[in-house]
Amino acid sequence: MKKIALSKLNELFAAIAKDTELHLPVNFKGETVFKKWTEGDNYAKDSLKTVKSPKDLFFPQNENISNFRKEGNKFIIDPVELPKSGIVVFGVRGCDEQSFRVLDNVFLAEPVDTFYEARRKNSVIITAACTKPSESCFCKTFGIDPTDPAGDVTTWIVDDNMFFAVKTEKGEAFLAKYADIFTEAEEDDTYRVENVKYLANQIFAKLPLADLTTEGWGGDKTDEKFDDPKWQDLSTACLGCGTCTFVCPTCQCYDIRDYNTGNQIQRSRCWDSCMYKDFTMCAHGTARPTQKERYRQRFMHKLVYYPANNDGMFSCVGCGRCVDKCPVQTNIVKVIKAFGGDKK
Amino acid sequence: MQVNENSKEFKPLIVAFCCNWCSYAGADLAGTSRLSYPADVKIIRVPCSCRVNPMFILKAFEKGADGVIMCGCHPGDCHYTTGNYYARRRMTLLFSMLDYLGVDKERVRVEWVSAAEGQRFAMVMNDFAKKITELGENVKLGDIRCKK
Amino acid sequence: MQEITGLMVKRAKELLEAGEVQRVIGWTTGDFCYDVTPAVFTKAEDLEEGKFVYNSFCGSNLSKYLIQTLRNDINAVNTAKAMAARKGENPDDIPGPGKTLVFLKPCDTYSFNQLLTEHRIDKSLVYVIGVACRGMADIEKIKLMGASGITKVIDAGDKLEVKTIYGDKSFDKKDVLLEKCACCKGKEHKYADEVIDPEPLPEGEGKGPMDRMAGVTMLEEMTAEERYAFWNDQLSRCIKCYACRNACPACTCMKCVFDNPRSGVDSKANVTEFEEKMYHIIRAFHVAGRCTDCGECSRVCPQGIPLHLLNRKFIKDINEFYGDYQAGEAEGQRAPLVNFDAENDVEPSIVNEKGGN
Amino acid sequence: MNNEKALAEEVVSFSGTNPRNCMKCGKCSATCPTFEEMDLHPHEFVSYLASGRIEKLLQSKTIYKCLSCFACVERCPRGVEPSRLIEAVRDSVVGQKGADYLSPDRIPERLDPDLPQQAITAAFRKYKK
Amino acid sequence: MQRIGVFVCWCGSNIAATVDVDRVVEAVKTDPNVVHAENYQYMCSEAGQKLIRDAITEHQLTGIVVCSCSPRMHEQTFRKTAEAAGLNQYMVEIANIREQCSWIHKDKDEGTEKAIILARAAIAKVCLNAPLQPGQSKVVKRALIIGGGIAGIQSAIDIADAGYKVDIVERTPTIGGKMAQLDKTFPTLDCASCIVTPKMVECAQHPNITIYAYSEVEEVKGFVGNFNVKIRKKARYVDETKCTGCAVCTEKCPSRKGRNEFNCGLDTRGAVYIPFAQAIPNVATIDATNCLHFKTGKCGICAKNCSANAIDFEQKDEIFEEQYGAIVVATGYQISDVTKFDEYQYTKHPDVVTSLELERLMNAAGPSKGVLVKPSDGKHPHDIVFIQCVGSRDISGRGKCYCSKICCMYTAKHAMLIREKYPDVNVHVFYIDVRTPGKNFDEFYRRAVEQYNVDYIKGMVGKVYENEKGGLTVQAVDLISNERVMLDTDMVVLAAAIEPSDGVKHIASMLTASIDTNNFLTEAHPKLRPVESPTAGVFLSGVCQGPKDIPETVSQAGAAAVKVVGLLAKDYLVTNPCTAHTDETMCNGCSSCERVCPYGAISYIDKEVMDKGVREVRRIAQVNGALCQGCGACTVACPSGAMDLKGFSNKQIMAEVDAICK
Repeated sequence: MKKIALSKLNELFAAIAKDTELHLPVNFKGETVFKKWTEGDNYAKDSLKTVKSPKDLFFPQNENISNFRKEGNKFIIDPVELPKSGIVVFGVRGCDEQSFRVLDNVFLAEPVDTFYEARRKNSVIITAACTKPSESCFCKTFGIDPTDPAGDVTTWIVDDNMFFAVKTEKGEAFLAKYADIFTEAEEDDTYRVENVKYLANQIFAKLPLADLTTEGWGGDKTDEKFDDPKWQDLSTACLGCGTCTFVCPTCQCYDIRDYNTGNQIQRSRCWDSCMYKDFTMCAHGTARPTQKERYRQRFMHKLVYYPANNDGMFSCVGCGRCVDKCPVQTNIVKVIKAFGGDKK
Repeated sequence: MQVNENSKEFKPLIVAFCCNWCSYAGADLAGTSRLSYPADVKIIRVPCSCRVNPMFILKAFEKGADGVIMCGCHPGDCHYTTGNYYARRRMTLLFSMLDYLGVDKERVRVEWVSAAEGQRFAMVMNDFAKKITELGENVKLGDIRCKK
Repeated sequence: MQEITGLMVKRAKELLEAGEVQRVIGWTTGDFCYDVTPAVFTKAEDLEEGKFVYNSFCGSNLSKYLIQTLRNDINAVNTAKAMAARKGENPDDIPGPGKTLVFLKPCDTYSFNQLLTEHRIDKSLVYVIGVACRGMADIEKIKLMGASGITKVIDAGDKLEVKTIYGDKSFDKKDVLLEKCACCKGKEHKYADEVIDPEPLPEGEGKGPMDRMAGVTMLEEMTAEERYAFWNDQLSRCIKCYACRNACPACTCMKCVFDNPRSGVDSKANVTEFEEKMYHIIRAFHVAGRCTDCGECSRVCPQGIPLHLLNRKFIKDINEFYGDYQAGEAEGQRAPLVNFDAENDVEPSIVNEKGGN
Repeated sequence: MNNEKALAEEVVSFSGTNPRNCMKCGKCSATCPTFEEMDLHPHEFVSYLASGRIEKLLQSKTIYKCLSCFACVERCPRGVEPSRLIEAVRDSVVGQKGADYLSPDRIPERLDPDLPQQAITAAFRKYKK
Repeated sequence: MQRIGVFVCWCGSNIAATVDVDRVVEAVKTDPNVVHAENYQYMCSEAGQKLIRDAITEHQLTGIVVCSCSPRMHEQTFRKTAEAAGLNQYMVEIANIREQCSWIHKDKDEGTEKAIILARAAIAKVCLNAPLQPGQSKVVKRALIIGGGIAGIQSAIDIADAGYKVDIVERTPTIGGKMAQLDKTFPTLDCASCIVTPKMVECAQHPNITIYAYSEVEEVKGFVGNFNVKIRKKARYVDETKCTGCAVCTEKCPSRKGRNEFNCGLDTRGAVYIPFAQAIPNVATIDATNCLHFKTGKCGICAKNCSANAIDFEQKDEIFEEQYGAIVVATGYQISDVTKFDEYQYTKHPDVVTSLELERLMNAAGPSKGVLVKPSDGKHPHDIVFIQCVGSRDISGRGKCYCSKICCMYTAKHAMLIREKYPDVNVHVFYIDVRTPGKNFDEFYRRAVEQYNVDYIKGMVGKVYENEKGGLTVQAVDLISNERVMLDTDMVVLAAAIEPSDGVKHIASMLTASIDTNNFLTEAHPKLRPVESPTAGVFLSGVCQGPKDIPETVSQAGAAAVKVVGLLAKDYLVTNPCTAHTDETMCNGCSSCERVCPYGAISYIDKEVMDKGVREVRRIAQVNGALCQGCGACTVACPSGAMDLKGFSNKQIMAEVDAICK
């Protein structure tokens, strides 16, 4: 384990930013967001959840994927260059870290999404352990240990120091590159980190959603859940606003749009939301004519369809952003509970 | 926006929406009277000023217009009796909103030009083109993808 | 609050049991007291289980729910009739949808009237109970003021007692009001079949402590450059989730122009600064003169953009240019943008003449 | 603009009414109870002020003869309100120092035992600053 | 993909001198939709048109753009050309490169550039044009006249003479209107009754005219060529078919409290009455509010005395429906309320009368049998004062802001008649201006002054009051001599302002015809369409449109009749296909469009709609193509964009914007 004084963090950031783009949570215009680090930015170490998840670092909300134009009666395609490979993402919480793996399963499976791959390959994820969760956190339900998150490197803050533990080869190589900025942690430092983990776990046990389980959910539940009348009641309040999908770290649906600039057509993809009326609209109409079907789609995808295709892995990571941001407070927790996913 | 290659001077792009019954006819009269105004002004014919949707105006700015002017019959003279009254309210509110967003308020204008006011049409267009030329290229209200 | 909730439940049960109404639109509880969700109750026993709540977090405007609920009910009846006809039965034997009971706060009744004016709901299918409201709390504000890990919120008169896993906190309710409640238009119901208000305020009292137009005036007094910077800052945060539109009781189009690829302005994500503005200008314009200033747009914005400042600008302009107008004040009003005054309307050039920048 | 015109305009704006609305029907004078006492009549006041002439009005006795009974204001079909114009001219005269029409020591000789208190107060408002 | 042909006109040197037509042709050829482009000296010439026709056939063009003079000039020409070649005439767009390009620019490069852009915009638009078919709607060959005064009578006779059926709906028991109440007419001084009653008889006897007197229009639905009107025939309690007009009942009626409207209330009449001897229809009417039978259930003297058995106390209002192709509004005027002018003592002193009352006092059939007497004591007056502009030209809120136009002339007439008949009577006229434009009008007025010694005094009267002798004193100022005038007189006559009849507001809203702030009906165009209302198929006749004298009213009535005949002469109306239309799946039914439509062309229906797999009944806007004039106000009022305008669709205009801003 390595350590660094918190006061020297900016030195580390400067060193990293010299080589690679570095993204980390900072307070920007009154909210905490993942932002590209520039001189003067300070790591928002106490913040728990950014408003938007860091998924747009690899899967941006809007991305130009191809251009084409007409010249006389000829049709010319101007390909778009792939994005630059590799960034460092610092201060990722355990839930968001898991979300990258959820997205990897989708975008890196055949056929590989080259834009996502280009961004994701060579990127280093440095996670941050949670010590002060909020009432809407329920990552433990999905088997995440927020006090010791995965990632290439994991960090803890104890008093005035930050501790770094390597989790992967990529992480090893990364730390080695900046070895001269770190000092080696001492033995009692390890105990102090363990103590922080212990205390944090005690708080996690007290959370209102600590007892939430995924019992009754999984890849084989389609037939059982699909026609359940509860969906109608659950979806009544839903406005179909799509906020949940936009703040969700794992929602990965996108739409392709063309824009006529006058000289060429820019084809781009942008996030879409299954909560929208026009989601997957086809010539014949839509397969999900009312909000009930759309609502069901989102949660069945997270808790049934995704696990069915990904060895039982759920595509919810329990970050609680949708719980916080839903304007009418209808969310995945209420869905899980409605179907009995509460130990209490 | 078009840049004249030879002179490199700024040539604004101005879209004018003219109602068919008064202002378009006024523009025709300006032509018949050989009253010149800058070629930067391009006229789009609409049946009535009340046909001009605020979206058209924003669309013009999006695609690179530097100024948009809407012309209609004088209030009280509308061919459809009341069309320009509605247009007047719509445009007042739209312009006020653009100003509120900090966009140059001089880039949009409404003028009432009758079919007999060819001279006034030319004068208005000259004046508007001069104003837009002074303001220069529209940067605050255009889509970056449409810039050349 | 407890008293009024009891009265509401009692009345709803009476009406349900008497068959006067077939369903009740109200609010239900969640996990943390503050996560109140609009819900439809069809059985009196559901109301009994304590599922029905009315507390300081019932900010959502239930008027909007009427549109879809009523339509679903009518559709169900029509489908049943069609089925009956196919089976050779008399479709007229199928009972009608019956009435829906809805609880509306004073500000919600403005939206209700506006929806009636625009024929979006059928008055004969609704039974409106106006419920007293003394301002709703904003959970975002409470969280910003340092409450994290909230487990329970207790409504204690002017105070909110917040219990968290990190200790308890107490807030003055007036400090954590929703923006729309801080600028409350008044506690009078503009439409109601009956009103439940155990302790009515004297007439005219209960308006919010803040000036509704203060924010707009402040912006108007800035220079154009400052305003431009302000809105660029704010609107650049927009993620185009359309929550503002979907929550708005004035945005009830069957198909929004921004969802319609044939409208020429549709888009799903902001690629450029212009697209951010385009959406918000057009949306504000489409609801201009119809917006009751219910504040839902700002309340639901996940990015906290002060969208009400756009709508209020139009309200302020309309009041200044065409005389005071409050959308939803009464049913059947003629909105300012579908109206005119041939003699007295200002010319658009007033925008240039107005002082300042 | 010459001084007279400027003063006339100022007085008009002070009066809050617009003499240009006049259509010269003369109803103000026709209705005036003190018409015979006046050297210049209400309709002339309107006409003079509409054309920017005020010198003669400043010299006129009319300003002290007008009772401010508002009959002309009431009856004018064009909303010109001549008595307001007279009042404005009067104000501009009594506003100047030394231009008092009536001095306090001349009051007693004119006092009538039945004269209401209010009339004396009104007279002072009208004839002296 | 469209196949567009572009035709660039030189217009001799008008265009070609400033626009390089060859370059324009080359430039537009690069547009993928353009399959053919050429230029020619005069496109509008027969040879030029042939060029276009041939190209349409040869290249199977789906649309054409003509770059030439203003569309206001030759759009119709080129539409016909396209039609002749089998192309829908609405697949034509004009790029105005003459009036709006070559004629205003001097630099050839600049002109050419602009011409290319204008051409591209037109191409972008025409690509989105859709073939349109003008609609047809049937014309019902029957006209409705609302109001049976001289305006309505004249319009009815003119239309009926042209061979069309006409119905007159008059709310009072007889037609004839105000003119029947007049004594003489200016400037000829011929007897009003002598000229109007033959017209009334002509109406009654005309095979094409049906008179519904004592009836009112209840409801108007439909549109030009096809109005559906509900008419309420009010109960007269007298069977019109039986009543012979013998007037025995009117004499026997014991109730004498009815206000005699025909004599302006100067005397009373029985509860059963015939307004005047020459009334058409000449049948009695029972006024239920004064009738003893309706009050007490007894009496019935009229019924006992009626030899024709025409009295029917059980009669009820009757509502029937009729269809019309055109409607003429001729609702006329009424005397405005002068009670607000308390300075003239109208309500206090019986010898202060309005001019219309004086008219009755001087009429041989009037209450005093034509002998001029003071209403107060029936004695002969020796001095009469006329006050002009009472309530006219008044912006104080008590009167009307406009000039009533007829008062100057009828006052001169009254003054002259009085002076002629009673030379001992002094007549004074207090005036502000004397307005006498019109044939022989000023001569007439001068005659009153010069030959008849009528005393015209400039200056409005300040007040009128009762003097100690019981007579009237008029206080005024002679503005010419600048002196007070105090005049003792026996009678005062007020020239009260006239105003549109009070029912006109209701009628206008039924017809969706607009009215101005004074309740006069608005004409479609103040200069060019003065007898048409903005609502198609509704025409205006008489004072309901603005103050008028009789000759003017009669000529306007004739003009309205001609417009009606022109409309009824058609079997079908061709409707402009460039109208608004709704996309049913997007319409919210919110009524915004309806509110801005100046023609009342939009209505709503509940309709089953299939939208994205959901079948539901919705409130949908429907545009009546016959009424819609294509202004497009609704398209912007519609927030969802469900309402669009054919020929100027959202997409077309945006395509033009795109092309121009390219």
